[in-house]
Amino acid sequence: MELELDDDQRTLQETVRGIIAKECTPAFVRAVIEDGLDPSPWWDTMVGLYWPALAIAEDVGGLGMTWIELAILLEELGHAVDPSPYLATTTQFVPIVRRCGDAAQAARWLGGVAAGGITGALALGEHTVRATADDGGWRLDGSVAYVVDADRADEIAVVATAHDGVGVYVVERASAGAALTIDPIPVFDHTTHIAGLSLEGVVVSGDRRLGGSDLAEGIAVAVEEATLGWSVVTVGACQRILELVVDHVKQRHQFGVPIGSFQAVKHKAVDMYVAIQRARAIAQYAALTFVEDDPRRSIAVSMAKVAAGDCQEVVLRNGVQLFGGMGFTWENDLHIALRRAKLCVTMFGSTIEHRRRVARDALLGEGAA
Amino acid sequence: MELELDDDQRTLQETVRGIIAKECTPAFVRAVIEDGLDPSPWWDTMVGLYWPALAIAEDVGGLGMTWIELAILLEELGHAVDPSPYLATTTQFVPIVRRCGDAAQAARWLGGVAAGGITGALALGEHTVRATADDGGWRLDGSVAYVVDADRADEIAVVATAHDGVGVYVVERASAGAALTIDPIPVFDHTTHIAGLSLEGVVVSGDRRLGGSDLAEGIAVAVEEATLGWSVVTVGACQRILELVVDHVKQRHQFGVPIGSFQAVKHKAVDMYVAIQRARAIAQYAALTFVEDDPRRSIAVSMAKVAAGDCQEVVLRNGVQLFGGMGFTWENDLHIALRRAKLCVTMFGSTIEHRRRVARDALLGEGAA
Amino acid sequence: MKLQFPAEAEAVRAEFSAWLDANTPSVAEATVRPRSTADSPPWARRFQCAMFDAGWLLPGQPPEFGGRNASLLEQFVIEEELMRRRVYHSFNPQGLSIIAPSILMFGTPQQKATWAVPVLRGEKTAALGMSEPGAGSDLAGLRTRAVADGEGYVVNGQKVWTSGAHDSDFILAFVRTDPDVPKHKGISALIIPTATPGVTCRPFGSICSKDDHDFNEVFFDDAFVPAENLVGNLNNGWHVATGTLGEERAMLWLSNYERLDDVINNFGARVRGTELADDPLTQDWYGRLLVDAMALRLLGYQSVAKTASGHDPAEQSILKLFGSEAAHEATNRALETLGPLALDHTIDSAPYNHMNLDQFSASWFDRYCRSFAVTIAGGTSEIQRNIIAERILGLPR
Amino acid sequence: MKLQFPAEAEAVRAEFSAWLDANTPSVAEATVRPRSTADSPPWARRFQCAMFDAGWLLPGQPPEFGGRNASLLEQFVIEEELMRRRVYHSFNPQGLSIIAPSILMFGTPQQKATWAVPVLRGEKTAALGMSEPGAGSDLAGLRTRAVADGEGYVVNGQKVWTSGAHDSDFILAFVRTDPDVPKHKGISALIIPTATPGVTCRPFGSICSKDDHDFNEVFFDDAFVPAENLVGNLNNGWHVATGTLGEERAMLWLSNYERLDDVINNFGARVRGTELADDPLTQDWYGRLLVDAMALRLLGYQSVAKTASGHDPAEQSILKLFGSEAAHEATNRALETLGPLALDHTIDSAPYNHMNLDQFSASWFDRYCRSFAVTIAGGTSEIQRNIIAERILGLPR
Repeated sequence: MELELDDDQRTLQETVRGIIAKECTPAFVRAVIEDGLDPSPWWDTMVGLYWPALAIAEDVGGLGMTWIELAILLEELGHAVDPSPYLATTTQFVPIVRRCGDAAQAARWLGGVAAGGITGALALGEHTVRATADDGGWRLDGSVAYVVDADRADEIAVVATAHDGVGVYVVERASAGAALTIDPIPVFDHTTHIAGLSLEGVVVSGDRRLGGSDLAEGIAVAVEEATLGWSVVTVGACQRILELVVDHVKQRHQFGVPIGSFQAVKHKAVDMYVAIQRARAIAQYAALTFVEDDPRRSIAVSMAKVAAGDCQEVVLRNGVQLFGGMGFTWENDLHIALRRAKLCVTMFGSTIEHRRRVARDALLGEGAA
Repeated sequence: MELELDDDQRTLQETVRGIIAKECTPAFVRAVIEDGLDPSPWWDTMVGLYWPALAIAEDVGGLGMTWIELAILLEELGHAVDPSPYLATTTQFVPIVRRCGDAAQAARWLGGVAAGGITGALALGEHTVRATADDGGWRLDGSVAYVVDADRADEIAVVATAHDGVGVYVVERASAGAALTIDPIPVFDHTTHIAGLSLEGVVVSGDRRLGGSDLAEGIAVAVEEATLGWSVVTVGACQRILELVVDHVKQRHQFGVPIGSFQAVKHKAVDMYVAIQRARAIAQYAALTFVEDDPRRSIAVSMAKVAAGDCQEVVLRNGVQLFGGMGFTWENDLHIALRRAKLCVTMFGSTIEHRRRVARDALLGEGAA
Repeated sequence: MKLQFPAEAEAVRAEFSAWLDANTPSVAEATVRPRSTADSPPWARRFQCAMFDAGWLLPGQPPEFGGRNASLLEQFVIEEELMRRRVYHSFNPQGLSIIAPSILMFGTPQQKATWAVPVLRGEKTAALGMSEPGAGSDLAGLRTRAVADGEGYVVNGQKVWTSGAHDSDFILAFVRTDPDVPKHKGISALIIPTATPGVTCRPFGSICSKDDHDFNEVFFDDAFVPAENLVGNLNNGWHVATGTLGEERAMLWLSNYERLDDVINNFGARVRGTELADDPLTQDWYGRLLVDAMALRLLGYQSVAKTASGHDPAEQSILKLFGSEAAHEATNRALETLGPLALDHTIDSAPYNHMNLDQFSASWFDRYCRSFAVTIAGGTSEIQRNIIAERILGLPR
Repeated sequence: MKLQFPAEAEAVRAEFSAWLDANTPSVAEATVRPRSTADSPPWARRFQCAMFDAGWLLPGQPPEFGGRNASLLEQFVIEEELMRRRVYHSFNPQGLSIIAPSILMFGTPQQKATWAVPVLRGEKTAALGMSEPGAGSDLAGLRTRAVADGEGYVVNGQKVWTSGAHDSDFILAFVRTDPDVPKHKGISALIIPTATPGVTCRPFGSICSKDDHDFNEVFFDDAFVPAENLVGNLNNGWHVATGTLGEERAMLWLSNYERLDDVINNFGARVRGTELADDPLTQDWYGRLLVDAMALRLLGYQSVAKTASGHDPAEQSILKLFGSEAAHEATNRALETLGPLALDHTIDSAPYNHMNLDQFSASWFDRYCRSFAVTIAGGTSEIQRNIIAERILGLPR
């Protein structure tokens, strides 16, 4: 196996870090949280850098890179606690369109994302939204809870059930009018938008029903991409916490010595480090399974979610403990990364659910993993 | 709540410790393990001290003490890794006879234990042994796995199912002949006897079927006593390990200082200590629920088993780790106590099962706990 | 051994229970919430004063100080009954439990009348000025200085983590009055009114919210404090700091027990009747929580009994370590188990409990965050482990 | 990044795989088990010699020393293939992997011919004399002394934990040759035949069994060792001790991976088709085990790749810490989950695997006990954490 980043990937990583250090600074993120600053200029900067286009195919205007490069970017964005709509657009909306759309739809929406005109979201309402044929188009009724960026995405891909089975319908938020109600939820991570969606007779035209062939499989894979996205972001946020903690324990003195010289402090920091290494390695592996279309992909994604969930638990527990009182203040950036990392356990399946999935595959399934 | 031992109980504890220190020494236990020394003289000593009679009612010749006193004794026996048939006789055989027998049977077998003539075992074959009426007596057929002391107890109380429901039949091992096959299992704790039982037409007389009224309840409570017995013994074995470890880390020097001065060592030792305190407190509480016939008894016993299981896990992991290589030798007594403590998780329900039972009672049950 | 308390203690509990039935503020009355631990709403002040007058407030004290000379066991059942009902005797807990008792123990009659009794009667609130930037758990290292000057002291320096200072009437501050003697020997305790010129309280937000203002930085800039405000002897502040909590220490574990009990109740109520109640992995940690809570209660009772019978309770560190770690674990598991249901971050996203302090009725994420505080404040778990290792297990320093 | 190995490495794997198909000892042949790590049964010696002759034994060495000058990546796929098949190249692992390579690196041509090659060809077995009573993890503190005397050295002192010494032909012993210089500077490496008068090997039982004789105390009582048995320069033993394992260090994690894989396979086989496979709590830890095993493999591969491309692999401590802790956790969970099924303590109570070392095919309790060894031997988890904290995170000593 070759699991090291190659030179191009390393260059990308360095570039991304450099730009984030200048454009998505802790002060900027804090202003978004505290003053309600609009993060759109930062999104526009990313669009200008073709970041949303990164993993979109070249034939629809993207850069044609892979999940490896996307993961590099996502980890850094997690590290910075990015307040933009990048995550949902690139790991939720783009995958569902790519996996379920036909060529025209890919050109329209993936092209739109790549060109920078569109942000997107994914609403999984397979069991809660009904689609009915309506004069050449479709009418959507139902509700979906906990949709990332539903309150700000331009396009929301809604998974719904029609008479002929599950389908995906792309709703333009701005034009849906009163038939679409969006209730933002005050989540504990102030930089992530999550909202509930109510559809009462939202009508979409026929060309907004994704026209790919194996929709069930397409939706499943898109959900896997979304899950991996959260996992990678969590690793980034945890890495940030480790860096904050290591700086702190080197500087903070007690009983006349830096507290980083105490064994209890060292060992807790090491357990954080190991948990991050473990989670990052598995996230990269899962990203590789997408690149190589490896049959272990689905289980690899669950493993990545498990490792990210385990990681945030150790990193948050030890991180706050090692910061002591200093980590307990609003001024400290610790809690900003902590909130993002903790969000991981609430989205796209808990650690426990994914862990059982991994085990069931090995103990009860075909043993493909 | 008064949860402190009173003066009499403290005196009993001191007395028991003194006698064990002289009679059931590490060298004696080691000789039982290594040379196959017969532990009977030690059992005879205990009989001479009326220890088997401790918690048996005075009207059948016992000392009439309670589960508190029994627990004091059992913890010290766990500490010493007692190789005698005390545990099964007093926490398995005695309870089943007391809970399920009539007055005459109590006088016969409890009196027998108290007087020192009898050792006993309990074979739970509710679903695996069938009892059929046979010429005024009963015929038993079936098998029971993992019966403590089945290979050496004088009397084995076998739970079996007859046409009219579950009953308890006291089989005299020596007189059962070829109809009773006992297969000792080479368990990892060399001081505990466990055997499988096969009954092919074992015949017992009618007066050997326990004649109490509410047998199902009686059996359930007897099993709770057996479960608590294991829990208490585990606490004792864990306490022994803590003592060995604390002595070791005070004496062992590395890098010029006692390793007990390293924070990582201290913190591991403290976690052992806290786990033991937790398990002992809950075991005492469970013992009290027997004394006061408190309705929380059944859940208290499960809690005690959980706390003992949690305790052995922390104590064994940290204990061996703190001993380093020295704990990895046969000469060191550590493994003798370790084997006894580990046995806990294999007998009368796992930690997990009891933990779920506690939770189910609170989340699904009447909330009696 | 017995599972019941002695009859005398139960009689006190019954009497107190009847009193609470008649006097606890109603739901309608208790709507205004405090904004810090030194901000006591009027309804809470009224109730506290009623507790004082009835002798239930600090039951171990004599009647003139809000008590009834109760034994420790009686104090304990009173405390336990309050905890069980989630009724708070004061919304200025440090004033009630540390500062007023310190002044009662070490202060002059005038200090008792001017500062302690008003705090007890809910007329004043107080904050405790111990920690300083850079000193952390190490009280001996504090650097705020008080220099004798005519009829008093001039104080310069800075405190931090001073809970509720901005809402308090005065601060009981520990200051260095003799810089030339080793560490803890030159420390004194001063009552410093927050209105004193040169005293600036700057509250700052906590991990929970920018607007959760309880912690303060307090700056002393040539603040003049009259000599009569010295509590205890000059340079004897170390005794004031360490001697305040006597046998009441044996009841500190109740606050962690309350945290555990809170998760047991609120999480239980949240999942009972849903499929989560049937989930083996939920049952696994919830069962552990129930066992932890029971163990804490049992060990806590033992510690109270030992203290009551005159033994030295070396176990406070165990109760602190065990209780706080269990509380953190429980909130973490609850948050994880509830998944997206735990996302919602409004304060009323958890069941509302009458008179509950916010840290117990907050969102699941707030509870999770606050649970870190208990493994840090009042001596980190690491420090508790050091203490247990050295004092109880006898391991070398 | 790729999920596959380079084609050249896969070609080597294919060639080796074919060779193993033809040459691995049969089940019938491999019945005699070794009694210690220096006791190689005749069938194992024959197989080891065949590996030597075919250049698969130490593939990084030249052909005259059992190799083929293979790259690290090629060595790795060979090692991995052996691991995957549970085929052991030697039943004297320390002789093969540490002692012979040390002599090949630091020894004279005569030493190579007399001691290293016979160990490689399975004709001799060897033990490693490092630890001493009281020295533990602290090699610099060793006290066994060798004093120059005519044509050699007279050795006095004691070693402990010397695996397989009683079954070995010689010991590569580290001894103090200059007591007057600091710590590690006065140490030398000597080849000491166990038949030397004055050398006494006393094997002792392990935690697993009184009769599990691998560890030895070795006493040197005026034992004379000829000067020609000095390996490397006088007082240069520290280099021999630390320099032996070069890039092969990057493969040490495979043994812990094998432990994890062993629990995955054996426990999986034990419960598949039973209700335990459906139990959520079993699935919870088994799922963690699968993730741990995958993570160890991935981190291990990364470390091999880094070493192959010339980077300094500071990650060995991570792999050791993580792999050994995961292995212990897995055996503990398996033991607990199996309950009474885990009681049985006979060696064949776990599935038998062809050619498996006893530590992998032992009872569940034996596995549990032995899993402690990996968190202790070769540097405890505590020491690994110190190393990672200081070298990787840059925390102060």
